[in-house]
Amino acid sequence: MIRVQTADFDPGAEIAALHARRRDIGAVVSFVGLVRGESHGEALTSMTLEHFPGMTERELERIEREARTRWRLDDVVVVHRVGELKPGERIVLVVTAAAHRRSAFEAAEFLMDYLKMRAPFWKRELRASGEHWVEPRDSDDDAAARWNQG
Amino acid sequence: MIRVQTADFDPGAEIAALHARRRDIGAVVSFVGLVRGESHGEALTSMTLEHFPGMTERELERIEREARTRWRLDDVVVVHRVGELKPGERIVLVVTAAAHRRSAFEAAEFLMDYLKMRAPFWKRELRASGEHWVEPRDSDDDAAARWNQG
Amino acid sequence: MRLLYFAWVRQMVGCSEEIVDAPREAETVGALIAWLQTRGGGYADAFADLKRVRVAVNQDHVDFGAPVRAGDEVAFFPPVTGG
Amino acid sequence: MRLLYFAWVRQMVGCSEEIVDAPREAETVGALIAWLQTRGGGYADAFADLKRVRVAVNQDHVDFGAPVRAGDEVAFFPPVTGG
Repeated sequence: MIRVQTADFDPGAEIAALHARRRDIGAVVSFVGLVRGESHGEALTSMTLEHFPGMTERELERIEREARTRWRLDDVVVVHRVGELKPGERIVLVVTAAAHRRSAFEAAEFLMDYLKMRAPFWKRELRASGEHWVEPRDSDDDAAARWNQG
Repeated sequence: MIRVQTADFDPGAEIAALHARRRDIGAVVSFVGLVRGESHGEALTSMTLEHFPGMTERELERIEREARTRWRLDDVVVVHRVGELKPGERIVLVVTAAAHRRSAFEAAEFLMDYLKMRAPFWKRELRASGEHWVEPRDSDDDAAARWNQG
Repeated sequence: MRLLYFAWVRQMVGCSEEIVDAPREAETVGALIAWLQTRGGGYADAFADLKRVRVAVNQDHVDFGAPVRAGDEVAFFPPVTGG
Repeated sequence: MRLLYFAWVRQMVGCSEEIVDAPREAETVGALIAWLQTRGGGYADAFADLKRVRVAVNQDHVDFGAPVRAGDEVAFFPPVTGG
């Protein structure tokens, strides 16, 4: 299940909803991404997330489908916020549920790596020196690439 | 921070507490382990967790220290329950917080792998056929061993 | 053909969405970009360094060799930075 | 010397904790186990398959070659299965 929204989300509620009334799930892994208060050595005032409505949801659904093909997952939740966020605020949530922990861990990491590489979001930072579009980190492409090796 | 307790825990509250009032954390990864309703093809009535009071806390603290040596972590929480648990109940929680996601993911997986190999807990299952002590899975030793390679 | 622009590509071009009649020769993403560059101003700036530009046709990531046709929706944007 | 037993080792031995005066020769975990085996009954059962037994001395995991001394706390248990 994927959602793109301006509102905040509740990681505990999402985790609990995933395994409520189920008895087949042994492992739930979650990732929460947060806005850090500093960037390029400057204090961050705010971060604004722009996205491509429609394509974003399609890409996230594709990534979820790909994860479900690679691992046997009981459930997947991806929530990504857009709009203006302050330091300390939540940006993204990924939750994976599986019978065993290895699948849940790997799938959560895969979802984040692919989301960072493929989902059409763009971050703009407001710092003391002005507005700056966030540049992608090479390590994000590397992170996604490793899932296609051996 | 490590805790061994009979009471349930609240993953959302633990995650939120870790990054509340902080602006340096970019990634929080959590793992929740749950009691599954089936074991060896039989319905599970309950699972009882026995532990070695004192040594359990010491081992968990050692494992946390080891994780903090290997990765730059902003915070770590490990909560493990003991006593009788029903299918669907939470058993264990690991939460890691770091500036970047790779460290948080790896450290959480490491903590679970080592906890499973070293922390003195023992599971006893009550199933239709009677009481059974859970046998360790070889894959758990393998999982821990991989952290000492290359 | 409907063109969409996001992030700094949008800011440089100065608009987020437009309908264009691309010339017949603009049969690939690369040829379409070459034509947009000839429009000068913000377009020339936005497409000055093509290593920094990504493209989606009808909401699928594609490379510059991908075909484009009348009626397609073509989106131009920087490398994504979500998560 | 204080001996602790956990899980099925405890059930087989029939007690969770005891103070013993081990003989002088029981200078290692292995020698201590050999002495416990001579006590028969539940001890012989619990220590019948040593591949299935783990040991901690003063709350540190150790192998069977580790030394034990009067005053030590020695715990016997199956491979752990937490998490």
